Amino acid sequence: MNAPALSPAPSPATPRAAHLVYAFLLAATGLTWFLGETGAAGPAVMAVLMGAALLKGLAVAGEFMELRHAPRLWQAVVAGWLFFVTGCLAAAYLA
Amino acid sequence: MSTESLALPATTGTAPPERRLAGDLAIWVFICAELLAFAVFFVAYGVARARHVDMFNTGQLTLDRNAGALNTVLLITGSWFVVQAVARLRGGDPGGSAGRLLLALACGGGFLVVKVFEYKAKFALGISLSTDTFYMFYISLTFFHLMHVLLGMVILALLWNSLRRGPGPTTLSSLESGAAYWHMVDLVWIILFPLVYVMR
Amino acid sequence: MSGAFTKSMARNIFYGGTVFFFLLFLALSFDTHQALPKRDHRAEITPQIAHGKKLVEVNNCIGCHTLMGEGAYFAPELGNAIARLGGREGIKGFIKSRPAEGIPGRRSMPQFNFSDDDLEAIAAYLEHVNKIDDANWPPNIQG
Amino acid sequence: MPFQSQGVAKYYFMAAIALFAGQILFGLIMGLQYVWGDFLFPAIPFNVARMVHTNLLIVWLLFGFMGGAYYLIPEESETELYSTKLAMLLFWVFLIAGALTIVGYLAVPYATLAKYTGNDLLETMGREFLEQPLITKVGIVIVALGFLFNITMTVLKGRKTAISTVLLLGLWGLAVFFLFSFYNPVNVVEDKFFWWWTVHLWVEGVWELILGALLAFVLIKVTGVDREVIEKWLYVIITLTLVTGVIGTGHHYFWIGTPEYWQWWGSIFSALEPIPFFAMTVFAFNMVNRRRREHPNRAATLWALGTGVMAFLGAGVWGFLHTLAPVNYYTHGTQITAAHGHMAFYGAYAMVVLCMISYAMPIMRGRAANSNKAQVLEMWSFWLMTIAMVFITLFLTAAGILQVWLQRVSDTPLPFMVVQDKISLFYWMREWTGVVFLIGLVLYILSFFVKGEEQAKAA
Repeated sequence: MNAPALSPAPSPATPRAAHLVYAFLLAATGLTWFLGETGAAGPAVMAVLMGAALLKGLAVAGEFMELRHAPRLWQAVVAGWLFFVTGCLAAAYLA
Repeated sequence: MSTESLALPATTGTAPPERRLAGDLAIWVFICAELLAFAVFFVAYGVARARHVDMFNTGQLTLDRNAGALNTVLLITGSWFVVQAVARLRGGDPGGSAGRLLLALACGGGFLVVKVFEYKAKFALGISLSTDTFYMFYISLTFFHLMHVLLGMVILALLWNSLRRGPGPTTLSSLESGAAYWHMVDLVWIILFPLVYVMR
Repeated sequence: MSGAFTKSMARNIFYGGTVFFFLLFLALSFDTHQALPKRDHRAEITPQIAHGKKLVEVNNCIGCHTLMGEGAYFAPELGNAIARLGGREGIKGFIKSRPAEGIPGRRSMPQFNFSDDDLEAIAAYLEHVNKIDDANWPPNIQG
Repeated sequence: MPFQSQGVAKYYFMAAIALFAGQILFGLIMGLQYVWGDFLFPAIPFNVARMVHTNLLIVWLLFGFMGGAYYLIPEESETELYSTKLAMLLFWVFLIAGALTIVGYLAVPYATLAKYTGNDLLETMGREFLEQPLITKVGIVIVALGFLFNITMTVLKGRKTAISTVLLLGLWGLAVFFLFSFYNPVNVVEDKFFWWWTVHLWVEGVWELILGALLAFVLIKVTGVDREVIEKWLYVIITLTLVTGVIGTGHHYFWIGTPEYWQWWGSIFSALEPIPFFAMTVFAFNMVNRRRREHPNRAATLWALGTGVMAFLGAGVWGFLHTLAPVNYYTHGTQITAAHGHMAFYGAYAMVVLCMISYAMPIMRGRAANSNKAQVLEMWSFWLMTIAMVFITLFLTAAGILQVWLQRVSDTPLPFMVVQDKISLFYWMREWTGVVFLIGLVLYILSFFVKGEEQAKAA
């Protein structure tokens, strides 16, 4: 599953996972936009928005930035950034 | 999708494939610095918002959410094309790779156009950095991000140019580095859009 | 080549990053330039105020005092001195009354022997500075 | 010393040390005036002593930077200096002009000096650190241009390395941003806005490029670590420096009439400013730990490590302490600023020049390193000066905290002069620590005259 990046043989195809991630990102963006249009507010909506942002970020970092195949330290740095930022924003919202 | 192409004679078949960071380590150091700057900016926004909830909620309602959502779509689509560009170069297709970069550049250009219209509408209302704390953050954050989009586009254009002139031994590493930077710009917007445009 | 780190990449990032942040700084400076007239009351600057500024400079007042917090920390803040000393007359009286030989054992301002016009100009300048919108600094009248 | 023309650096270094001694002397005078108000009044009022103290600092650091460049550039470029004669001519011009300026400060009232040096033609005097008469400022520009011409021509005809490129960028930046000292609009807010383009973009911008280049050069020499590795680090550090430091200028735009968004921009970016200094400390220790040779000059290695640590403490930590706008609202223009200024200048700039001198001076005097006895004395001076500076900073910080409390935070704020009396104990302790610093400096100078047995081992 994670060999192609190392493979010396040609592998012209974009990983299927990247297309799935793209579809997921579009869907999550649609959800965010929809919540904005309905004017929904409150802690639950905030949790959904930040949760969606977190998942989108993890998907971009893991698949697009290829951190899924990177040394775990780097994976942890970017994932940690996402958790830190969304966590702080949620905390500031609830404060 | 399988490991049989790794036709190494001494392979016992049990060694896990080496984990690898795509792109130059130097760009990742820089990406970390940028992420840190944005993190501080975001947290500052959160703190300021907590102190002026009403001002932020009122200001937020005046923003153009459609433009924001459209820009999100443009950025993630651009990222998707960049992923394809990297895959194509790895597959030995520099021409196809360059083509995907052009598509990504077009997405970036679209982002700029949308942003210009959005800013024009706001500036026409006399809104500036000094209007109030919410607009200060709105303009600062989006403008700071916008400049990153611009820088990302300059990087993609340079990469496109080097692909067009024929890839060398370091082209793939450069493309991976540029791609990582471009995705970082995307990553930041993914937080920025719900935070500034939607979350009330 | 896991974890490769090339010097040329580091160099490119240096040049790119520097230009990037300098442009950003210029953009902010430009905006500041647009916003300043509302805060610094430049339209009210008279030749007298300009003369006062020059006197404050050529007598090196910020060699002991701070002006809006910048300068030396040996003597009180000048930005709000007009308010603290009770208006123009207070400022003028204070400057005029400094003993030439100082005060034994204590810090003292030198005697500059200003003319009345000069004293008036200095007071006008300090009054102008006090009106600048500097985000409510200092925190209180003591500077 | 591989190239004959590197020898001009010796003159610059000697002048730098002499002016450094003068700076400390006037520092002690000012320190005494803080507690004994009429000391030397009205012969040398406080403002004059302060001008001499700060201007000597700037001038001796410039001498140090120029000497460092004259030593470093031929060796990096692997060619003789473009013109040794020009370097020596500019040395005397700069030294004499500098000395005359100081004499001018001390001999005549400042307003008289201004009148007779052309301040009426172009008003540039009387602003902090830029007190120099117009003719001195023009002289500085001429010397700087001649120096840059000499150095640039040398680099152009020889090998181009990352270190020499970064050093050149820093030196050119220094000259370019100095030009803002000639711009003094009548509107005081604009005046202050652009004044920082010289002052801040020097010390938290281009000077750090010079600092990085000098430090990298010495580290290559004393550790023997691969140039590739050191130059990569250098690029990363200076990138972080400018990325944080340029917008970090905003931390000076909180309370001088500039728009309030600077409170956010300035706080955010200057909060990140300790990072490059932290990277520099890690860098210095990392390189020394990975060293491939034992250089006989252990004193130079000590200065290099000290620069990293003290720059991080002084510029990084003490800067961060009061850089956030809500904190700075109370600490702006108090002894906290003075505390930060002292340790930052010593840790970042004084120490890197002393490091360069410590490395290059023995070589220019025909040996790889000084005798053990001389080095031991030099290390004593290192510890005395450095520890004294730490305590000066701590005492000033204590004075500053009390000052902020009594004068600005408390419910019944006291007048400035009353507060000054109440915190005089800390000023006394600062003054005594200053004497210790002076002793350290005297030992440092003495270490140049200590002879010893094992001088051998040419470079």
